[in-house]
Amino acid sequence: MPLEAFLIVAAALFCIGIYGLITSRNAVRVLMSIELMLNAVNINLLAFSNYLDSSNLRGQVFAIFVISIAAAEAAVGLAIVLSIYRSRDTVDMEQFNLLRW
Amino acid sequence: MLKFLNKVGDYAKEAIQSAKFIGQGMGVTFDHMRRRPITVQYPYEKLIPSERFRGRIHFEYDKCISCEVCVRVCPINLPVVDWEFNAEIKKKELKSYSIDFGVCIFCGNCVEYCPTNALAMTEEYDLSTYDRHELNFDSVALGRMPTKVTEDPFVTPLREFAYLPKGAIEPHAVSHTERRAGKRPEEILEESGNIGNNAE
Amino acid sequence: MVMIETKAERMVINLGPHHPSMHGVLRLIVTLDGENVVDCEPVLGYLHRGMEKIAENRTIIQYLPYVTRWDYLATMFTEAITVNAPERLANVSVPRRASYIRMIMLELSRIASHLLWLGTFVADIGAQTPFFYVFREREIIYDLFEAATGMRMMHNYFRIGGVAADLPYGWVDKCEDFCNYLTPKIDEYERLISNNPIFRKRIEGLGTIGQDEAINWGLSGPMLRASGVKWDLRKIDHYELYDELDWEVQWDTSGDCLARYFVRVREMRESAKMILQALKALPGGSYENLEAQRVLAGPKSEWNGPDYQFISKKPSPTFKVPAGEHYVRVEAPKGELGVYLIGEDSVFPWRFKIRPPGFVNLQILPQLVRGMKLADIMAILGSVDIIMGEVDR
Amino acid sequence: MNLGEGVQAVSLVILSAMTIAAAMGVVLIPNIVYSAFLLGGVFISISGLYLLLNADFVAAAQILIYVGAVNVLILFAIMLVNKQEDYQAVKLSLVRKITTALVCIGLFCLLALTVTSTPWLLTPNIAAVPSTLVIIGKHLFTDYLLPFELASVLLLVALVGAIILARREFVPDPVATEFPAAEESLSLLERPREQLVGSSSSEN
Amino acid sequence: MYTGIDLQQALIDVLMGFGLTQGVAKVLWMPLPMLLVFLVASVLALVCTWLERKVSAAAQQRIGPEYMGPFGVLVPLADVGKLIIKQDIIPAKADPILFTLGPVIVFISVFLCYLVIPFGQNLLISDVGTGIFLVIAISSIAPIGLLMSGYSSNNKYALLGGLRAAAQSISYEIPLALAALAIVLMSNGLSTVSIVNQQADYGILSWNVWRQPIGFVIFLISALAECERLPFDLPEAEEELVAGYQTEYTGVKFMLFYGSSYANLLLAGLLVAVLYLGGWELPFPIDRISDWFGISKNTPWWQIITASLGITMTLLKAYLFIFTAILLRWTVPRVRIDQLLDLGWKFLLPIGLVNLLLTAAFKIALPNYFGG
Repeated sequence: MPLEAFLIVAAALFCIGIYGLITSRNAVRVLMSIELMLNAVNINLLAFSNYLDSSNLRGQVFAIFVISIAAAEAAVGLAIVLSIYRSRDTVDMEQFNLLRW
Repeated sequence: MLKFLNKVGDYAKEAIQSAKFIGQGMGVTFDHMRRRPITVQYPYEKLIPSERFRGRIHFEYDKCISCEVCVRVCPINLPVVDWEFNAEIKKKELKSYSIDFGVCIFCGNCVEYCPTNALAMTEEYDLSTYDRHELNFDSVALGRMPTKVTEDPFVTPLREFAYLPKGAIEPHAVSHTERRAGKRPEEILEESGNIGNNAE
Repeated sequence: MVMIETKAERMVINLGPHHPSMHGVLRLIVTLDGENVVDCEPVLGYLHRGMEKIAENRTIIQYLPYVTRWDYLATMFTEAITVNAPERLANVSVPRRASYIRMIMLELSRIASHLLWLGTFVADIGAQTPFFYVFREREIIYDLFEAATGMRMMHNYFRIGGVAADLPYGWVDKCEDFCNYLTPKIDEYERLISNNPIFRKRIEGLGTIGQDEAINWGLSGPMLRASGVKWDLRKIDHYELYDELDWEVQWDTSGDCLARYFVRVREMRESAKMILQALKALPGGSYENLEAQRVLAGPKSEWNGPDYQFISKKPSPTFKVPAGEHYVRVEAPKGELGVYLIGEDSVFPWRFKIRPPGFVNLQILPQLVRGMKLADIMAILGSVDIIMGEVDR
Repeated sequence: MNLGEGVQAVSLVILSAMTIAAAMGVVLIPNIVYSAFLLGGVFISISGLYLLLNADFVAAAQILIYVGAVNVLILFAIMLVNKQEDYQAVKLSLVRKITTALVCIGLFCLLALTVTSTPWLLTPNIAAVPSTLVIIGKHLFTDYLLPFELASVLLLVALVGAIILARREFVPDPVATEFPAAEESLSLLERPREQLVGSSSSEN
Repeated sequence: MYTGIDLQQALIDVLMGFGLTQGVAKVLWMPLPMLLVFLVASVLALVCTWLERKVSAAAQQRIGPEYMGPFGVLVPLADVGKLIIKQDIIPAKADPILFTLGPVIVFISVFLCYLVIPFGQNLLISDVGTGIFLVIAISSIAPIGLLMSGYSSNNKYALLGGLRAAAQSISYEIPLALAALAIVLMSNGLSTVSIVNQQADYGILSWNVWRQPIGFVIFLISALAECERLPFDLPEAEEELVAGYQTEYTGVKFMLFYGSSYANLLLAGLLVAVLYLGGWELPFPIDRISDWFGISKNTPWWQIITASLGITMTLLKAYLFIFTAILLRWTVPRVRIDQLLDLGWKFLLPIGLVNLLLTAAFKIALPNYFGG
């Protein structure tokens, strides 16, 4: 059951990503968790593309889009983190409460 | 648009100029690759120390009158002169003389001021030992003569720039027996004798 | 991909005392913001040997071998100033021939110093090859020094009232050879370095010092001349016989590292020119000629006169520094090298204050490097041309 | 099971284990630098998984973009912001973590259950495509042209946005810079000293 | 196109002759070329270090290594021996795991790139479809290793060096990829073999360097920057950062850095040869010669001759690049970090894009000459 194997790996990765996303105090680690989740999605896409759509490979195309968006996300996300860091002098997520209420 | 194109043109010109000058520089380094290396490969080739070279000090026991001028002109009063006044002949008798070459800076003051020329500079410069105390030369050690570079069969002697013939720059290209720049006294006498005669 | 420029944590970085480009044992404590220099603090004293105090416990004769350890790359100048100071105080006259020999030696020493500066400066920017080329030429100068003085660096050649020995046989010819050989070599360096776009980009407009600023900071030498001040002690103080030679003060107006580079390179050419003139004008000509003239003209000839001696009177080991005080300076390759000498009619000077050019020129460094990049510190420091031996003394 | 399949199965197990372990490291290791380096490990092992899925181009792209760019960027950011800071204690953080872990494990179980119970419409035989490149290229320039162009615009916007966000607001004029004398990071480690402020500001 | 000699099949046949099954023979075969290429690459990189010493010595009017073997050719071996027996120091406050892992990652990533470098028609480990893209991708792992060693050394010089290395290699990967992309555009494939084959028809005239002069220059500059060679050797700038990220390294770990930097240079040389100088092709088409003499292309001795000529040509071209790089290293000063980034982003990147655009335009306009 290779397809299932890939999917389970992806699911595990996704869950780890969610865990990191929620529990991390460090903003950079939050970004890394998001990357993990995106990668989990990518594994799914490629697995489906390989096992269900092997002649068309539409999943791979999607994976490329996901990768490009992830790159953009990382760049912008890090820029945001850094500019917050610059103004608040911390990367603690608990302190990022400018928009509360 | 035109301005932009101009800018692009300037940029291109600058790039070409840069390439040209870097190429010019590489030409210089490349040109050096065909020149003869100037390396003097030390243990196999040695430069002949100049006549005035201030190497290890040579000391002649018999000439010394224990006047201690060498001690007084030495920057650190280094020479150790051990003498005893002999009442019979009313002269100082030298008992021992030593210089520690681990401390000596070879300034040559002692040689310059020695009234009896008991001290002289040799051409020995490789004074390396495993124990620095071995560098403390007593009068016996000071009296030894160094081996000459030119007489060492394992060494190719090379002359320093000032001793090369007129016009020669590189010692490798010149045999060490060739005449150096400057005329011999008799030649000058001959030449300037003529000049002098003409003047008269 | 984006390069994110951020306000990074300031980083205090310690350059030296053992750092490849610190020219000896200078230590710079640099505060960096990323690659930008926020602050720079030189720390001196790692090569302090108490040179001034040593001078107070030595006769001038005894002290002379020490002085080449101040600025060990422009050795003749330190000797010149050490003998000039008591000479002026005691009013000792110097024979013309000795003065010419001194000038030749000084200018050779200046070339040697500038050559080494060129090598290290370009090496500080990252080009290693010119370093080897300048050593080739410098070795020749040192060969000449060795033939005349007996040592390559620690000459102990100048004496109160002249020099220790006359020029040896054939020396004048070979020195001429060298000067004729040097100029094409300098052309070669310039081909290699001057127009190199990377070199230009790196140092053009870098470390600019304005005219007023340079004067206010007490800079001297090429640092000052590159900032548009035409100030050369050889012209101003009229010491030795520089007035008899035909030469120009080399200067520039832009005040940046490139200007300093050009000033020094031009000074090398000018020095070569001066040496050639001095060799021609040397009273009595080369040593072999002088001797021949003396033999020919007999014992009472003018060739035995005072102007054709290499030393007026050999200084006695108990030469006393007369009472009095004054300040004597020479134009060393790095700038104004001065000695403030106080004598009290004793064999030891009472005070022997050294004014090293490198020490004074170094002061401006923190101001120049602030706001620059890390790599610029080395370029600017290289262009200042310091020798820690004279900075720390 | 022939040789090729055996190798594949073994690689799958190894790569999955690496991926999961490294990912756990990313979220659990307190030292952020370690997590960032482990993230690189995750990316590389995932690209290995991609190779097993016959996606060589995506695998290379994964390495190029994730490892070569995203991860380096993250590392860069971490090293620039490398400040040891002690977070303030937050109430019930342990409870939070345990709850989150439980929820995540539950989610994983759910997903795993779904994955295993779903009857997948597997293609009978996986056609070995001569070159995935060609197919992807064709897709990108025919039916996915619009998303492709949009992605390029997105990247451009992200580029501009990131630069604007991260750029300094103003470049401090070196002449007028006032260096706060009291600032800790500027003072020497050895001894307190006068800042050179007075001289520099009065000079200019 | 002829296929040339097929070493793999030949060896498998031999092994099967010993009574092994085909599967086992293939398994036995698999590590062989990798090992071979690894060894060859190491030796060639060592030759680079020797060449560096000799060329720099000659350019500086020195002699260089002389007494170790003829012309000092054994100096690299002596180097390796020395570095291996040197004490491996890990600074007390360094991070031992990352400190060890850093050079290993750099080394692996460089040597992995040799996977797709062809020394001849069939003389490469694998002709994967992604070819040149794979090289660019894998070589982008190296900065991680540099950052790792820079960070873990717990030394400020090393940290700055690591950051510089990462910034530099990120910046110059893009122009490098753009220049390679223009080539790919002409050869209609990412595979290194197809890129060379596309330059095969008219000998020296069909080499890409004539069709892509701008791309060639961009590639040269970015390759130098990727290799951290002198005008761009900021990460290990001696005068500024002592030795950058390698400051704290000794012994074997330093050897890994040193070796991989030269292997990287060699890789760049090989890439230049493959992408722009016609790879293993001779300056004149060798097939014509075989036609003139009426030799069948499948004659074994002729195949051996062409294969060895091909290897020689590839190496000659690579070493030509390396020689130029060495000479350049000993000629020019180092650029500053902002100038480096300016050159990458404000000069090479736009020029590379324009070059790509021009190539595409030419490809449409003159399909015969630009691989239609």
